[in-house]
Amino acid sequence: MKDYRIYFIVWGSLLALTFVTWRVSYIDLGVLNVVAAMVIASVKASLVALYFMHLRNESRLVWGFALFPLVFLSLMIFGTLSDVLFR
Amino acid sequence: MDQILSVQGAASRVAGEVDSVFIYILAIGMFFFVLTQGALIYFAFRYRRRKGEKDKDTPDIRSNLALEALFVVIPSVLVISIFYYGFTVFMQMRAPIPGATGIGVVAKKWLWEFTYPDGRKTVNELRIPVGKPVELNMTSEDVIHSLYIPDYRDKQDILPGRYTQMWLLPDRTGDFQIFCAEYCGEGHSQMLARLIVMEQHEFDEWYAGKAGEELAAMPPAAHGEKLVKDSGCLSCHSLDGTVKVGPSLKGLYGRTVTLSDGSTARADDDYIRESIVDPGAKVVKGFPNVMPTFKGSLSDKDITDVIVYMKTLK
Amino acid sequence: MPGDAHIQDGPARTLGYETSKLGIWVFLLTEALLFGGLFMTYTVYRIKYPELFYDGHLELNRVFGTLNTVVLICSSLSVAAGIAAIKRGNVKLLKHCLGVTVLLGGVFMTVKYFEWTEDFARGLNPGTDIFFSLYFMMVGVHGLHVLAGMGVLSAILFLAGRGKFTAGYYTPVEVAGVYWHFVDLVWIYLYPMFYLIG
Amino acid sequence: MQEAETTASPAWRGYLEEGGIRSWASTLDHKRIGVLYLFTTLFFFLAGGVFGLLIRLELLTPGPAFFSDQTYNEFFTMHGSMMIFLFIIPGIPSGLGNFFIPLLIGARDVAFPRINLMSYWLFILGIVVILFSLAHPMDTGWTFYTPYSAETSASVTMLSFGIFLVGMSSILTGLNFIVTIHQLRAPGMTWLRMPLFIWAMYATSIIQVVATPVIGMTFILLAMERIFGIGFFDPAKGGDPLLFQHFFWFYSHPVVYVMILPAMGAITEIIPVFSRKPIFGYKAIAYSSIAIALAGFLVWGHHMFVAGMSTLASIIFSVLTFSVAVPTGIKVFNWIATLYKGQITLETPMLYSLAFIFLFIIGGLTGPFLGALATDVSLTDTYFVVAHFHYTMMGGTVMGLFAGLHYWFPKMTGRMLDERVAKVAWAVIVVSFNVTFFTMFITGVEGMPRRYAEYPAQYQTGNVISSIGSAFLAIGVGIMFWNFIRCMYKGAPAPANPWRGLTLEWQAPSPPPTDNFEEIPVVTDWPYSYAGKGAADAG
Repeated sequence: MKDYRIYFIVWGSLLALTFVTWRVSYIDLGVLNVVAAMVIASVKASLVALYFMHLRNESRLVWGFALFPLVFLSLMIFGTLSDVLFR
Repeated sequence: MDQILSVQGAASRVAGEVDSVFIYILAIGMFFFVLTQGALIYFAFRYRRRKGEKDKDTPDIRSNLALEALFVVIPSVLVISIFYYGFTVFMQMRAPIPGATGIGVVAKKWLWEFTYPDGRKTVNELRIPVGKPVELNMTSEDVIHSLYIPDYRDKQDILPGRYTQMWLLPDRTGDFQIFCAEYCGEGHSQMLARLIVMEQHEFDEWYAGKAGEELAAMPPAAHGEKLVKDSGCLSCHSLDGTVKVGPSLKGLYGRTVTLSDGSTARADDDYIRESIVDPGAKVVKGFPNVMPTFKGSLSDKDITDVIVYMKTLK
Repeated sequence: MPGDAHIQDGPARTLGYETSKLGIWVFLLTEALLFGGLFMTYTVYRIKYPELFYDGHLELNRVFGTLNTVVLICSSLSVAAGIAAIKRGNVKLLKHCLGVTVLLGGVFMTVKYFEWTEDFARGLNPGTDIFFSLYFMMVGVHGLHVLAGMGVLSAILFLAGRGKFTAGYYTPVEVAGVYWHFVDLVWIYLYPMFYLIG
Repeated sequence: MQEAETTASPAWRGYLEEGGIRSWASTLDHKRIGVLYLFTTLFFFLAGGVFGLLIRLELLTPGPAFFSDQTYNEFFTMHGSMMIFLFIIPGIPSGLGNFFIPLLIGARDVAFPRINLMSYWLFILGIVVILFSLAHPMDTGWTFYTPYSAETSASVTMLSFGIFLVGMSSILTGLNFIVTIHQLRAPGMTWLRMPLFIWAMYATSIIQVVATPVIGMTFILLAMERIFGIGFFDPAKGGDPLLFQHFFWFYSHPVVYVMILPAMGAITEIIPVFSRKPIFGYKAIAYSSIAIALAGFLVWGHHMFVAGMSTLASIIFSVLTFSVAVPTGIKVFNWIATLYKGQITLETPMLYSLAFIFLFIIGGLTGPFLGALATDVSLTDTYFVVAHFHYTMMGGTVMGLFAGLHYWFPKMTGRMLDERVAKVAWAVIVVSFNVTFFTMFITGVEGMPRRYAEYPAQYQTGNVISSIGSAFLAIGVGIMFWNFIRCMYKGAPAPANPWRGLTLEWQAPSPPPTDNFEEIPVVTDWPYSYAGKGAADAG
């Protein structure tokens, strides 16, 4: 029953975090709004990946393929920003 | 050396520098070309299996750390030097020249329009004085174009909705080719212009408008002909009846044409004037609505002269 | 790297569990980059036009967005529970869980339908401005993935009904589940990007 | 041939034996799928080649000669798009890769045979959609730069969907190969015992799965711009046309390594076999494949130095561009070092491999001109670029493909090629290739821009020479294909291992049976032990 319990805890945390991010968006924090929203989203995404998608128990190879796109995504974004922001 | 690299040779200050970078890379390239191709051909010949030769015990060479390190280090050093050289010259090319005269460039399908500080416009012809820096401030009315002057070794894309710049410092007089180097559709290869670099006094004379007065004194039909040739009309409209992007001008005047909405119109003075000022108003059936307006670049008198000229194209 | 050399055993056509898992993760890599292009566009234009994004996000209906977030999170839970069930051989629970997930996917799409209807009625469409272009593109592409996920899970549900899965063999369930969670994961980012911070 | 064994069991019959369209269309056999890909892509090589010839025909004269400017623009667009999307990208990876990856790693098939078949049919579906788009032929060039592509009357939307489908097929193939290489290697085949073709294909597949989705999204956005008027690339709506170029080159630069890496892999297999000597610098070649694949993602901006990109970005991308030069150089040096003190026989596969190295060196050495900022500004969008990429793509990739086709023809068909005819074709192709494309370096340096239907008369000499060369090139390719077709039916029966190679595919009969190997081979060594005793064993 351990895995069911973990899933429910993760589910509860996800709902709680959704509530938090929703409330925070009504408070004007300037740039911090964006940071807060993206940090909370990343925590939620990590929970989904680690527990629901079982990344926690996967081999290093699968970890590699799971993190690989992030490298390329940041490459793509920073490469393009090096143009767009400095024209 | 100039003759090897270009038809006319470098004609602006930085162009010579670009050629030096070219020669530097060429020299490194030639060295490796001779080295690698020489080794390739020599080995293939020297170590070939001769007729009737038995299987040999070839040496079991799997790697050689020193040699492989050399393969990494030498090219790395050389490419870094190439980058650095190319980078320094590029910074010179892209550095604004203080005190440069600003000339506006509008690129559109498929002609170039140059606007001088006093507001005068030329089409497909850019006249500048020798030895004086010029800043081209360029934008496009439709798609991406690119202003390319082979003899200046310089090129810059021209985008809609944005200005890009190019700095020219001509070091000798002459008549140079300007190409559009970014594919822009049907008339791409006819989107040409001339860069005419003149002595300062000649330029001053031209700029003071004496040349313009001479033109005004020309007979209307001759003036009209010159306008048609200089304004880029011929990229799309032929004079001999061949259909290009737009209808041929031959025999157009006075004819009745079918428009894209099915109605007809007689190509009289008013029609032609409207087609020059507001080309999209009445488009002849079967042709794309791509002609740019010449409002502002051709005066009323200019248009009248063009019409006079068109009457002669029977 | 040499440590991961799995040695094949018997004919290659029997799909191993590990092989399929690796396959779906490589597939998710490409999915991530498919969305990645849109995320890049979002970043570029958000930096370029902050006001446009601020004004735009006020036009969107936060209630629908939040509701859909909750719906997807619940659907993820039910898939995860379904996989836990089939690991124990409980096919019945698996079928219930999958049924709930597909249903929640349907709820998500229905909410989306009402939301878009409302948007269109108010004259907001993909051509309105860059913000709405991005909104409709990203949410639309995500929606297509939800539909695809519903299709896959329905197929799994059908196969489960025919008794294809046991405690010893549930590879397709696991793979489909990972895919569904990914769809959820993308929405977790889209929700604040459009509804909250704009 | 292995007549006695073919009757033993269905799985042990030659893979070509079962006939009928249906058995081919629904086949899960990686070899058959590979053959289907080869036929399809080679067809588009010939079709794209015809458009290339039409381009050269028109360029015989400075003015309009045979076709209108618009027709010319459609021709070069068809030439580029067909060659790139339908021939050169899927050619070696999906064709030779499908056939030989499982054979070279000692597997019975790829990891997901059904997905493999599906990706072939997606490819065909994509082609059908693309062919429908010919109703309004494309005139955008293969680069589809906005805003031109967003407003032209050609059926860009339809074509976008076609290319999206072809891209999906490419992704699924790459995915299949990655998993296959990870999971299905024969016992004992560690990473450092893998043939270098496999290393190259692994690097290729990584690029395919990472880069292709980006171009898929790019084309979707382009289509949406045309359908719904979304404004990401439209300056009138606040969009940025350069963003399209970033998108496009984020895919299209790495993808040139999808084209060249498998060709490099193929000749890396061939050179040691015909030199009877171990490959020099195995690890360096293996790791440089991976390095090229990864570095290939860092350099896309070098296509945009004059596009209006920021100076900072230009500098970053220029310096990163040179990071690709080093691993590429390593490979060339190692191939040449492999020849040293070998016992070289010049059969056709080896001749094409040597031609590959020769032409690729020229293509490679002209790269720095375009990577260095100052010279790129001058040379980009001229015929210099056209010459450069034809030297790498045709001189490189296509020569590598030809080398691979000649090398593996006996394995694929069970028949030997006519060596004499093949050598004649080789000589004609190599000479006429240089006549055609080397001239373009000179016209390019003289300043002739690309994609010009009409050009100033001063460039005519160069263009006429190129056109004449292209005619002979066509003749050479024609002879080669004629040789392929004739020998497919009439060639001498091939032994299992005609070239005395040590990689695993030569342990299977020619042509291989459906399940490839009677027993999965156990690998105890790397496949390049050609020195000394190893050479005798291979006989």
